[in-house]
Amino acid sequence: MSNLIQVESPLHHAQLDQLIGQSQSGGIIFHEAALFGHLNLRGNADDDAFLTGVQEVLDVALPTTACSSAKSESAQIMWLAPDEWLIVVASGSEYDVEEKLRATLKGHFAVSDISGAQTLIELSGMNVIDLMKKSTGYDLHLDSFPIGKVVGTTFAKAGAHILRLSEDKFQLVIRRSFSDYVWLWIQQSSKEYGLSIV
Amino acid sequence: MSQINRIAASSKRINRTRTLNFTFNGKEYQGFEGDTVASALLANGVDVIGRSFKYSRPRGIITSDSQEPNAIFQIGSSQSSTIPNPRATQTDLYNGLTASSTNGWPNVDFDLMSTVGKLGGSMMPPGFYYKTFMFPQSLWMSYEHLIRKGAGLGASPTLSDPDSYDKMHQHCDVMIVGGGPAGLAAALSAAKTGARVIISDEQNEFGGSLLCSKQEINGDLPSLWVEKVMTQLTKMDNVLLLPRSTVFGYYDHNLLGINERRTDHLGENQQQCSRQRVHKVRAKQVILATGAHERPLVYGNNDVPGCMLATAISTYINRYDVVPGNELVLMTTNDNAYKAAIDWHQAGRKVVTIVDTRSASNGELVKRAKSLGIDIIFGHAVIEVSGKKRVKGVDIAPINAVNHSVIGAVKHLSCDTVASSGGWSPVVHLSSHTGSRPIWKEEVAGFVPGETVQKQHSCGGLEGIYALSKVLSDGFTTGALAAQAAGKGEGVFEGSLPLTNDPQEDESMALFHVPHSKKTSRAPKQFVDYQNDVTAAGIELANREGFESIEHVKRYTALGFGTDQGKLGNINGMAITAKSLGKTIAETGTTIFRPMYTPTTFGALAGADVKQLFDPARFSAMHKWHLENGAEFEDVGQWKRPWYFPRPVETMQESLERECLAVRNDVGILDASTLGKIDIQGKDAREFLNRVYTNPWSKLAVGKCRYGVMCKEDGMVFDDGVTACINDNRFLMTTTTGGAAGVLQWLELWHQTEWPELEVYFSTVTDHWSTMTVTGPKARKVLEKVCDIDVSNDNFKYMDWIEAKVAGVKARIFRISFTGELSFEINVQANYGLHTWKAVMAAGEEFNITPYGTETMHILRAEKGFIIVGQDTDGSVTPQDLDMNWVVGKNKEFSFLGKRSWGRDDNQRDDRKQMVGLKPKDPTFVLPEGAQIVFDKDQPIPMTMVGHVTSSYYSASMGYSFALAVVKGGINRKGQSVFLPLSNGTTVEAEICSPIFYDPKGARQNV
Amino acid sequence: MLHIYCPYCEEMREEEEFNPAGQAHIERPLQPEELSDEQWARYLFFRKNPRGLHHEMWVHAHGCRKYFNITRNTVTYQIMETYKMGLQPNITASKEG
Amino acid sequence: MQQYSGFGLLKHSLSYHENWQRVWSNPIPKKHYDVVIIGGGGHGLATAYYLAKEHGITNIAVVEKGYLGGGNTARNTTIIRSNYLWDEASHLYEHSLKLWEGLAQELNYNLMFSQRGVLNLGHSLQDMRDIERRVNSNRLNGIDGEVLTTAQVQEMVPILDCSKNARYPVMGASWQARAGTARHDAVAWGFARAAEALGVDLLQQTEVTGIRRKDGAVAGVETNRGFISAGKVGCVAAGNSSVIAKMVGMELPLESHPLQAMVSEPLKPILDTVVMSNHVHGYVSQSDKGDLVIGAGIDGYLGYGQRGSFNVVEDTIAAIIEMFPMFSRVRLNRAWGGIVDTCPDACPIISKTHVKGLYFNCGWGTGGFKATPGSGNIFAHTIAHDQPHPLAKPFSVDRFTSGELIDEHGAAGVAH
Ligand SMILES: Cc1cc2nc3c(=O)[nH]c(=O)nc-3n(C[C@H](O)[C@H](O)[C@H](O)COP(=O)(O)OP(=O)(O)OC[C@H]3O[C@@H](n4cnc5c(N)ncnc54)[C@H](O)[C@@H]3O)c2cc1C
Ligand SMILES: NC(=O)c1ccc[n+]([C@@H]2O[C@H](COP(=O)([O-])OP(=O)(O)OC[C@H]3O[C@@H](n4cnc5c(N)ncnc54)[C@H](O)[C@@H]3O)[C@@H](O)[C@H]2O)c1
Ligand SMILES: Cc1cc2nc3c(=O)[nH]c(=O)nc-3n(C[C@H](O)[C@H](O)[C@H](O)COP(=O)(O)O)c2cc1C
Ligand SMILES: [Zn+2]
Repeated sequence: MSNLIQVESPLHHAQLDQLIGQSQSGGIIFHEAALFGHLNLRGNADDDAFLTGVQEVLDVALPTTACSSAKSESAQIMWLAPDEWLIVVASGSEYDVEEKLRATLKGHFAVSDISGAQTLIELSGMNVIDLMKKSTGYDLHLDSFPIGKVVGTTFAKAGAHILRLSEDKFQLVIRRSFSDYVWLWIQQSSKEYGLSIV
Repeated sequence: MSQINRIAASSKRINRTRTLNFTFNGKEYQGFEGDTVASALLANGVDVIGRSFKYSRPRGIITSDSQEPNAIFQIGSSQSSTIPNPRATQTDLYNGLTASSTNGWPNVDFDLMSTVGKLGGSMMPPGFYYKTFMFPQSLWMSYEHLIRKGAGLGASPTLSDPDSYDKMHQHCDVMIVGGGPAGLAAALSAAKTGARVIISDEQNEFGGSLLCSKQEINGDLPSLWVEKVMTQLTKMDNVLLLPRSTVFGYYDHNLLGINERRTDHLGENQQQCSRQRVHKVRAKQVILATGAHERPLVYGNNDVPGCMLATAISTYINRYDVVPGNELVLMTTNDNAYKAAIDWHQAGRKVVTIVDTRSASNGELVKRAKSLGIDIIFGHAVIEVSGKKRVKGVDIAPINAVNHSVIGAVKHLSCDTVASSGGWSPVVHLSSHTGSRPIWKEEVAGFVPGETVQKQHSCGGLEGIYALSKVLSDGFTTGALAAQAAGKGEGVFEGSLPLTNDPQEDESMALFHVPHSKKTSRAPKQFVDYQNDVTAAGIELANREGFESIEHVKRYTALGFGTDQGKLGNINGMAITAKSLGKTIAETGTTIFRPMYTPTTFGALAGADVKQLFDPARFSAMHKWHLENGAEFEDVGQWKRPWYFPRPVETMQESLERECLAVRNDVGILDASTLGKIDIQGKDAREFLNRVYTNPWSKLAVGKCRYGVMCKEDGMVFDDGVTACINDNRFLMTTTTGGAAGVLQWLELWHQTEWPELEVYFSTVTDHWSTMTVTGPKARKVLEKVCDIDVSNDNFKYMDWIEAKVAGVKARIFRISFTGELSFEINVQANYGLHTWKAVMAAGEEFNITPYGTETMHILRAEKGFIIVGQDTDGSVTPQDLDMNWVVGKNKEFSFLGKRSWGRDDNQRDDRKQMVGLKPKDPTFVLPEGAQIVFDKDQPIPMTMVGHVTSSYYSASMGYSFALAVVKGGINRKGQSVFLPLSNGTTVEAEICSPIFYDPKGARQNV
Repeated sequence: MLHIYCPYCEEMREEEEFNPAGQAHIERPLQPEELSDEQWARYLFFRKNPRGLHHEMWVHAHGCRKYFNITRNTVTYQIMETYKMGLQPNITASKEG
Repeated sequence: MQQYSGFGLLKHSLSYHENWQRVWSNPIPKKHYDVVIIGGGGHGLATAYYLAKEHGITNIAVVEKGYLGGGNTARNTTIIRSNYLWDEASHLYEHSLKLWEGLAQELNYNLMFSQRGVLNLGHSLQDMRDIERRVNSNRLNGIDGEVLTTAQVQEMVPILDCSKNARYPVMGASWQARAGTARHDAVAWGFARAAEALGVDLLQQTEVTGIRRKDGAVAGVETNRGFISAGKVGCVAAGNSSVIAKMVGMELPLESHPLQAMVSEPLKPILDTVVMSNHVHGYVSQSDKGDLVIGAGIDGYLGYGQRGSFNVVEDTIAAIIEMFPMFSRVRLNRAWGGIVDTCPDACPIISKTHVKGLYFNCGWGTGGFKATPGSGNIFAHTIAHDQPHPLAKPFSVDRFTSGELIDEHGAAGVAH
């Protein structure tokens, strides 16, 4: 038995690595930010101890405003619900972070490692708004969807959390079992613009 | 020149440098870029374009827009690209277009059915079908078969659509429907506030009625003003312009559905992008600027080709440089329609006369017509047209509209074209879609939008405002107000209004039905709704028979049922009804306008959600392996699960037997990743489980697993699964594959709404874990090879779970068994799922490890009497019915979900259907699943059924067939015989037995 | 298609993100065993089902997964208010008229 | 009643159709009726007809707030079948189907009852088990039915996509040959005409606004045209049943939801049977006029607006294309909605109430058109005898208390 441990992201089967760079001119630029550590955190946002505890571990205040996000050197945090957050950390560090959170937090809270459950997709490019308009009913205008905002909504027929990274760059959190569907959808919807994989 | 009706170039919309060839009914014609199919046919002097549905009368083009009832074609060159029923007036011409009529056999000029129509016509009043073909009932199917032969307009494609479709979600402050003067003014004024504006128009370019008008704006042709506005709007990046885009539906909370036709005008096979796109617009404010439709007049033989709407005449002349005839008679109730005669005259063709139904008018247009030397006869009407395939002449007569009579001598005039105008009907369709009823406005003699709860405005023709200067100022004002309501601007339009002189117009006459010297019932047919051959006489007959509600009239006569949805005829029909019942039009009211405004392509409505994207297909991390290893798949919910793994030349049964035996004798492996998994954390997790499961959880120790059953409050089983105690505050619940989302929402429901005081959180971890079941007597041997800890029975007992490394990967292993064999359920983080699976496969090779699918899993569990919720249960089964009293907590403090319902009378019956096993008398015979069970095989039909087979298989390991079933009172009937009358007429016997067939003591899983 | 304000996400979202969850303010009896079968049936199955104002639950299934209440007119489909679980409506049929 | 026939048509054509009799009149409400039926839909009109015909009660008014047959009767996809899962339901619907088979002659009105057969497709192994179970049960109940393989389905409906690469391939179907469709309006009109001929007053534009009681028994109905006294009152108001129930302080186990249907533009004949699929959720038949008549699923929220959400239309059309890819270029002409009164067990309520002389017939939800004659027939019996008709017994509202539900959700999913 080989000792090499094969780790495979949800989109592994799409063989994205072989597609990288094949098309340069696409109006849609697609990137799978594969294999990050994902933690689901539940807790009471009115509990100061909880907030400071999380800040201590993650080095950044927990975003408590609806649909907001925060970022530190080591973690990206997305508001999912008044008592629920997604924490994305470097691959492998999720165990540490989970342990630290458990050690630091008191009272009623929950942490679940969901690193295998989902993947991050980054969509950008000249036509990214067109693609997004095809895929989600959420209003993408900067007034309604400013940079840094994260919304839990639908992406085609899948659920997704969408974070705006810049004016023309979005990050999608997609469930593993839906990732093939989302990939098919993106390929189909980008046909008229061209799709570049990076 | 073949385009005999094309006049000298004046419209900028027709590009004479691009001649387009097309065929209609097999004959070749030419038109120009900018033509519609209708304008090109008229340019070529084609009169008969189809036959009417019921009477098969020759029909010609009547309108130039969405109201067209006759020119409904079959367009497209192949069995896959053909389009049934597009309207020629709304179809842009492209090179190579092929069109044909949808009715008319053997061809439209000579139509056999017309003979039938003529003979049968008088026998086919409304309600005809209801009154005949009743005897005998058995023959109706034959009659129907014949009737259906004549049904339908166009034909469906018979091959799959080569095109694709898509959708876009749009959001805006102000959505404007209609790009006529009102809409354009509103758009400009709203956009200037910085509001996000979308404006759409169904036509291929913006301008609406201005495209066929010559009334000057700022001293120039109106089209120049349109161009200037368009230039401004195009430059603004807060404006989205959607030409060729029909708003087909106005839905609640200001959602509009728009169908943009992206390639239809370019020709077939334009596959570089979607053919059509549906925009779903959520607008803060909506402005409807949909204008008004001209109403035709209803007179004898008004369907003979050459009878047209007055505006259609102006449109064909001014927009397409086509004069659709030589000698025109115009019948009008108003000044505005005089424009058609003036346009005709100025195009150099003869206006025979204008027949004005009013006693007099001194409006400016009337004066202008006079000054051009056009003959005008007041107080008269065209009461009847002569001609069959083209108008040959008209009978005109003086009329009294009030008492609906002809009051003088009838005079015959020769002509080949009759234009008519009975006034205008505001296009209230969209405003009605959300449930608002239009209201009759006497001063405009039309219905206008009524009260609504939507954030909606209307302006221009839709409000019955027709004078251009007023239309424009209304548009500008409404645009500013709507923007303000959306939070943009001050609500006033700042710019200067364009200058335009409205010709002074005298009052119109409200006339909906032209009298004839004969009674309506005996007069020549006066068509109201052309597409369904609805006549004034038919409507009056319906009224006489008691169909008085306008909705009854519609349903009895088919008024408004056609593909134009009564745009052309509805108001006339309603007015005729009102008159015949002695009511006002306001009292009679309208029928309900509903989506679609104009017909909308199925493909566009489905968008990209077709074929493999119809519904998401969900896959586990090991899917690729399954594919490579030849799995057949089963759909379970949205998941694709391996069903079985056939080897070359194996039948399915052979595969199943091989897989089963491998598990019973050696070791098998199943991908169980699709099971729902919920991470439950918090100090009250245990209590929560006590409340939602039927069995108790208070004593489940850390490191242990337990099977649980969930019931709805009605006491019926709805999910089951194993839950493991991770620590005192943490449990991992598993659910059925199909039930995963539902169970999570169920838990949240109870927590959020009833028991928020319980400290517990739920998170789905279904996708996080890849789960593989390694099962069979050699399972431990396999696991030992890849696992870093001692998995002996001493160290790792049945119903325990442990953390360990498998193939170098952190794993949770559960010693639970759904097969009855020694089993290990290995869970690893899904990114390592495939790796681990492969490692286990490699380790198991020497032990004949065999991948198996859901079908084998079903057989193995059934041998053990384990149920599958949804297969062995159906929403009417309690745990007691399943003989699973052991899973019901007797001493739980909290009255857990479902418990109370078991106390009801029906649950106390001892003849409830209960889960049992069945052994067929013939041990090789597999009972069909779904077979019904009776106690007495000799009873007559209807039989008393006492249960049915829920699961049934041949067991390779036991060597006989067996089944699970529910049987009335079955638990106490073990050993008795039951009978199963099968669909092939035979009846088989089986014996009721325990549902646990294999290893009843459970020894094998415990080793 | 409704446009619904989620009081937790604090903004309007499309109906497709939500699931309707029936009549609001139905409390589970504390002692089910003490209820008669009639009373239990009433809790289980019998509903107001009004033509007009209705207080109903929805869940933001594709958003924050939270249940909340809305007051909606079942004829015009107008939503008059949205309020969090545990709160009482401001607009009721009696107050409206 | 004027007799209708082909010969009559010929005769009337000679007098330019000027002498056809009215099919119903517009009577002034009488002060008192023996029975008042609330709701002039198919079920209400059938109830009145059978009361008059079979029970000799002719002093009856049908009170309809709008126009006759304008509720769900005007809005349904007209599918008629009797292959229900549970005995109680299948006996009820089969009773109805048998009545359909002779109804045109009985009413002297061609209802265009077309026994073109109904296919219920299965797309999963569980679908096929459920189909097998239902068809077996039907056969033993004396109801025709067959389970078809994919190949047989393909042969019967060549245009159906039966390929394996469909997202949800067709695995087979149930087939009921005697099932089919009928012309919905004609059903209401036929019953109305026949009822009026037996002396029933049809009061249109008459809305019941209250129910008056005396000593715990019903005394009559308040309407927008005044009080009408009545010995017995039968409520057959479909989607509005809860509104009527509230008038006597009663709640019912009902929810009223929007259910939509839609039609394409008319097409040349292309589909000869009714095809239904619960799994992909769409069903379709082609009317005698040529339009594809398509049914959707209900909206999950309550709705009395007779319209539903657009996304349901989108999903339904996508499902139709999934089954019939060739319809992609066909165009949708009109979509509308009805208000369906759904019961927790997807079965109707035919019941006496705690108010003496007040009866309810409701909860037919998405599937009551097929039951029109049967429902009227047994409800008439129930009213006339103040005792449930044997077929109506299991459908009493008491079943929600006893727990004796007839859960048609199980195998039928939606019961169109
Ligand atoms: C879109 C759709 C598709 C359907 N498809 C099918 C199908 O394919 N097959 C099938 O079998 N069934 C189908 N159904 C169900 C079927 O239409 C109904 O179950 C059936 O028509 C009910 O008939 P009814 O006479 O009880 O109700 P309705 O026809 O609705 O009649 C009830 C009447 O009561 C009147 N009323 C209500 N309140 C009052 C009051 N206060 N005073 C006076 N009158 C009142 C209403 O105006 C209405 O006319 C469908 C329903 C819909 C909406
Ligand atoms: N004097 C009269 O009697 C009289 C009568 C009627 C109209 N008019 C003229 O009509 C004009 C009224 O202007 P207006 O702007 O109100 O109407 P308009 O008819 O000029 O424009 C309406 C536009 O709306 C579009 N439209 C309608 N329904 C649509 C839908 N569902 N989706 C997309 N587009 C749709 C039409 O294609 C059309 O272009 C004036 O210019 C007036 O002179 C005069
Ligand atoms: C079986 C059936 C077929 C129908 N066919 C058509 C049709 O061909 N054209 C049409 O406009 N409407 C058709 N309708 C719909 C009616 O126009 C109408 O929308 C429906 O009866 C609901 O009434 P409402 O829209 O007035 O509320 C049909 C309705 C039914 C039930
Ligand atoms: Zn939310």
